[in-house]
Amino acid sequence: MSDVEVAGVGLHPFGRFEGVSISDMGVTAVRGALREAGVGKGGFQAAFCGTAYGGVATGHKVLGALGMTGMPIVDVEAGCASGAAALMLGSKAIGAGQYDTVVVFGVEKMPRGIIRSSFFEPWQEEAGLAATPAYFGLRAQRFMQTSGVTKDHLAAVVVKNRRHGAHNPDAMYRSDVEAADVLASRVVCEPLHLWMLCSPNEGAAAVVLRRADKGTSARHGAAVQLDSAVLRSHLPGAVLSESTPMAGLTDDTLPTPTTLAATAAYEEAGLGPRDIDVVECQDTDAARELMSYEELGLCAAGGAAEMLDAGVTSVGGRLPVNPSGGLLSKGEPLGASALGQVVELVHQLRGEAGARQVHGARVGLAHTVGRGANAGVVILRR
Amino acid sequence: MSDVEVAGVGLHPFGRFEGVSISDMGVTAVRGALREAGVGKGGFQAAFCGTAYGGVATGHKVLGALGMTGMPIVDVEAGCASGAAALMLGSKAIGAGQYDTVVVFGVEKMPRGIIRSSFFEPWQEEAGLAATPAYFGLRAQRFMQTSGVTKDHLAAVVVKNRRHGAHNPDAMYRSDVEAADVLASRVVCEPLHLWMLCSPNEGAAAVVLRRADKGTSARHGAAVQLDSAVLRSHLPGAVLSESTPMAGLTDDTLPTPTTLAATAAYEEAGLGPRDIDVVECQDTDAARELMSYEELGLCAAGGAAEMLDAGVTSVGGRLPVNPSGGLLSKGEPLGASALGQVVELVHQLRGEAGARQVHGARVGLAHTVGRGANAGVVILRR
Amino acid sequence: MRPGAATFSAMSATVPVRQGLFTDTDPPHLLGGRCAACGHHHFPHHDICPYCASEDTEPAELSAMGRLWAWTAVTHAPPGYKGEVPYGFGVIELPEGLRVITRLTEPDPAKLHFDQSMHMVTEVLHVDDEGRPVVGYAFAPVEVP
Amino acid sequence: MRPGAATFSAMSATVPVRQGLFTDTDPPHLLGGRCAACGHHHFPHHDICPYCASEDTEPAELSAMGRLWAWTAVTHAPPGYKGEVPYGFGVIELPEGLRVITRLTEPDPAKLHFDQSMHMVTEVLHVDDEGRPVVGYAFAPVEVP
Ligand SMILES: [Zn+2]
Ligand SMILES: [Zn+2]
Repeated sequence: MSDVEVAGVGLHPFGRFEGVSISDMGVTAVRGALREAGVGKGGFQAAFCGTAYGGVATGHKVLGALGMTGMPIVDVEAGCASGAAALMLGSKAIGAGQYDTVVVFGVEKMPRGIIRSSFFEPWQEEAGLAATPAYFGLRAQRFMQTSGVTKDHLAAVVVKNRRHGAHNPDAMYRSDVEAADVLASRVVCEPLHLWMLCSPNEGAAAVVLRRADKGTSARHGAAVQLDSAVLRSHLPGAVLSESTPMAGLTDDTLPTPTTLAATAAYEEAGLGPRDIDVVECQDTDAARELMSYEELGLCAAGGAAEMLDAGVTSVGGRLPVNPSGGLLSKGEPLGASALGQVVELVHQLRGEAGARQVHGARVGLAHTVGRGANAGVVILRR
Repeated sequence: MSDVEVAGVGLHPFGRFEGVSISDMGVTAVRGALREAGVGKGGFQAAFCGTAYGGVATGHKVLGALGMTGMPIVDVEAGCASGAAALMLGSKAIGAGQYDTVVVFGVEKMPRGIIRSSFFEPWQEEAGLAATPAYFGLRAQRFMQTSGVTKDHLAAVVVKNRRHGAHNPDAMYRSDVEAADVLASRVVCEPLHLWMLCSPNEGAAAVVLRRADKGTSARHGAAVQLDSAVLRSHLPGAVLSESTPMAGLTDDTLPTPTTLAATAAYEEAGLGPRDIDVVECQDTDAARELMSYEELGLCAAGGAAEMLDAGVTSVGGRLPVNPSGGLLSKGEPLGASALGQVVELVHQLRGEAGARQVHGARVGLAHTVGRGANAGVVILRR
Repeated sequence: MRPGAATFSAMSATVPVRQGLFTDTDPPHLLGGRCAACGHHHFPHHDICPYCASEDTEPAELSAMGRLWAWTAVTHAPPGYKGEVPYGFGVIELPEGLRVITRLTEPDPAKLHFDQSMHMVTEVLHVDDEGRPVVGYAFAPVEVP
Repeated sequence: MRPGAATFSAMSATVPVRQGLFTDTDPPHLLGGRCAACGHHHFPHHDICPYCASEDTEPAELSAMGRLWAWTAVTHAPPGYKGEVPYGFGVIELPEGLRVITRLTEPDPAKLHFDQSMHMVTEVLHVDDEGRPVVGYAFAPVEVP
C-alpha cells in the first residue's frame, strides 16, 4: 500500500447561507483544496463526494461547475460519517495504486427545522417514535447513570466547545457561553437542553489526497499524512444504537460502531489512543462528546467526567478535543462535517490554527458517528 | 491485483410491488446471492449499496434486517449507473486486497408518475426545462439525423427486447408486441412513442464478489470472473449530455461517458468489442440502445440500424443485446438496474438462462448510463 | 396465524398504528418473535432473526410487565406525528432479555425512576381521517396500592 | 454591471424566470459569458468557465439569431411547470459556437426543419401568485416574408 498525503484542504464556512446553493459551497471548498494542492483540471483521476440530503448527482454538479468532469465521480451517503466514508474510499483507492490524486469533498444544505427523514417507517412517525432528539436524550441519560457524568458536565462541554469556537472564523456560533445559560436554555429531551444540541446547517469541506511519492505540495512545508480512514457500521443488538432499532438485547458488552472503527483505525495506523495529540469528535450533543472519549479509548470507562474536569480536553490541556469548537459551535452539515474535522486537523498539524492552535500537535484523530449506523475514524500525522 | 469472482447472484423481480418495502426487496436479492455463494453472517467484510431514491441508510436497513452489520456499509448514488458504481468500488477493494468477500447490491422503489428530482434548479422547472423525456427525444432525433436510424428501427428495438423479455420471469412486461402497436402508442416527445420508453419501477439485485483464490462456489461449476467494472462521468461540452447542461459547444468529437467507460473497461479486461458474446445495455428508450451499439464500439458509426436489421443483436444472432428483455421489458429501478444486468449476464455465462440463453456465451458486457452524467461498463467472463 | 394478530377485526372501533405489533387482549401484549437458533427474542417480529440471521424464528407474545431502563420526554411533535405533546419516551427491559423502545404514559421524567415496574398499555395516538382512534403501545408505571 | 442585467426594474409589469438569463431589449438577447482562456462562450454566465475551469470569464450578450439543430415537443407538463402544454423544445446553434437548450414557440415538430433560422423571443410561462407574468426565453422561426 502506498502512503497517502493530504495535498490540500478547503472549506466553505458552516452556517446558514440564503441564496447560496449546495454547488456554490462545494465549489468554494473544492477550489480551495485544489489551489492548496496545486492541482488543476486533469490533475485528479477520481472524485468522492459525501452528502446525505444533497440529492441526485451532487458531486457532479460541483465538479461540473468547475469544468472538471470525465473521471469517476462517486456520491456517498453514510449519515454523519458520509465524508469519512468518502475519505475511506478515496484513500484506499490511492493506497491500492488505482489513482495518484483524488478529490474528496462533502457538501450539505440541511432543510430547516426538524428533518423529515426517510429513515423511519410511516407507522413509527405516526406513533411519535421518529423523535430523533429523544434517542439522544435516552443515550445521555443511560451514560449519566453509568459514568458519573452530571448535567453540569454536559454544560461544561458546551462551554468548552463554544470557547474554542469563538476563535474559529468558519464556525456558525462564535461567542463564549456560560454554564448557567446553557442550563437555563429550554429542555428539549431530558437531560438535554437546547444549547447542548448542535444545529443542522450548511457548509462544505474538501481534501485533495495524493500518493506520497508523487511529491508534496509546494505551498505547505509541513506535509500531513493520512494514516487511516476507517468506516464501520453497528453490530446488531444495542437498543440505543444509532441504527435506531425498536428493540435490543440486554447485553451491555457489545462494542459500539465508534469502538469498532477506532480499534481498526489504531491498528491501521500502528498506534494507540495515547499517541493522539488532538481530537475532533462527534458532539451532536454534549453527552455524545463524553461518550466518545470512552468509545475512542481516550479514557477508561467512567473516566470522561474527570478528563473534562481536569481540562485535559481543552485547548491548552494534554489532549484537546474539538479545538474547532466542534459541531456545537460549527453546526452540522451532515455530508460536510467529517471533512470539516479533517480540515481542522490539517490546519492544527500544520500549525496554522491561530488562537486555537494545539501546540506541537503531531497526530490528530477525527471521529464521526450517526444514523445508519455509521462511524468514521480518521487518523492524520505530520 | 487479485482476480475477482462472482460467487453468487440474487434478484428481486422488477415491477410494481404494493406493500413490499425497499428493504424487503433488498433482503430477497441479498439473501439469494449469499445463498448461492455459500456465505453467511460474518462471511463478508464490506457492503456496497447502489440507490438513487432510497434515502438515508438504505443499505444498512437491508443488512440490518438480515442481522448482518458491523462491517463498512457504503451507500452510493450514481443515477442509472449506481449499481455499477457500487460494483466498481467492491471489486477494486477486493482487487487491492482490502477484503476477501464483499456484497454489492442495488435497490430502488421509484416514486410513481413523473419523478420530481432535485436534479433541476427551481427556475428550470418553472420554465418547463425539467422535461426529462424531451432530452431523450432530442438525443433520438439527432441520432436519427446522423445515423440512418428511422422510427421503424426504434419500433424494432422494442419488438426485439419485448420478445426477449417474454422469456424472463423476472421482467415487468412479459409479452410480445408488434411494431405497428409500438408506433400506434401515443407520442411522448417526438420521435419517441410511449412504448419506446422504459418504465421507472421497483426491484433489487445483488452480487457476492470474492477473491478468486479464496475458492469457487460449491454450487456453481461455471465460475464467472469480473474482468472489469468501470465508472466514468461526462466531459464538459456536449449539449445533450446526460449531465443536462443548458448549453454546450458545437463540437461533435467529444467522447460520451459510455465511450470513456467502455474504452477503459476493454483496456482493463485486455479485450475488445469483438470478444464480447452478449450485451446488456441501457435502453431507457429505444434510440438509447442503438446509440449504445456505436458508443460501446459494437459497430462503426452509422452501423446500428444495419446491425439491428440483420438480427445480429437478437437472441440467436452473433451478438445478442438485452437478452433479458432490457429495461424496456424489465422497467428501470435505478439503483438496481445495473446489477440486474450483471445477474442476467451471470446466468447467461453459466448457461442458466433458459429460453433466452445465448448459446456458448463466454464474455458478457453490461452497460448503464444516465443522470450525473455517469456511465458504467462491466465485463464478465467464464 | 400469529397469536392475536387477527383480533383487530373490522368490528373494532379503533385501528392499531400497525398490524401485528400488539394484541388487544386485556392486558395487551407486544407481539415479538423468538429465534430457535440463538434463543433471542426480538420486536417487532421478523422472519429473519435480527441478531443471528437465522430464518428459524417464530412469533412470540412478550411479557406485559417490565422494568424501566431509560426515559425522557418528547416536548415537540416529531415529523409525521399528529398527537399531543409532551409524552414520555423510554426503554423497558422485559424478562425475555429484550429492551424495547416505547412511549411512556408518564410525560414527567422526574416522576419516573430506574428499575421501576411498568406494564404495557395501549393508548390513542390521534383520530384518523375516518374518525377512528389510532392506537399505539406504551408502558405505564405499575400503581402501588 | 452586466449588460442589460438591471433592465427588469421594479417598474416592469413582468418578472424574468431568473435574473441574468436575458435582456429585455428589443430584440432580446441571452446573457451568456465568454472565457478569455479558451475563447469558448457559455450560457448561463458563470464565474468559472465550464469547459476549461479558468476563472477569467466575462459576461457576453449572445446573438439573437441562430439555427435549429434539434427539436421535439413536450406534451405533458414536467415537474414544477405551471404553464401550458404542448410546447416546443429544442437546441439552437448560435454563431458564437454555442448550442443552447430552449423552448420553441412552435409546438408542432412537423413544422420545423433542421438548420431553420430562428430568433430569440421572450414568452410568458405563467402568471405568479402576485398576478405578475413570469417570462422565460424561447426561440421562434424567422418568418419568411
Ligand atoms: Zn437468532
Ligand atoms: Zn474556458
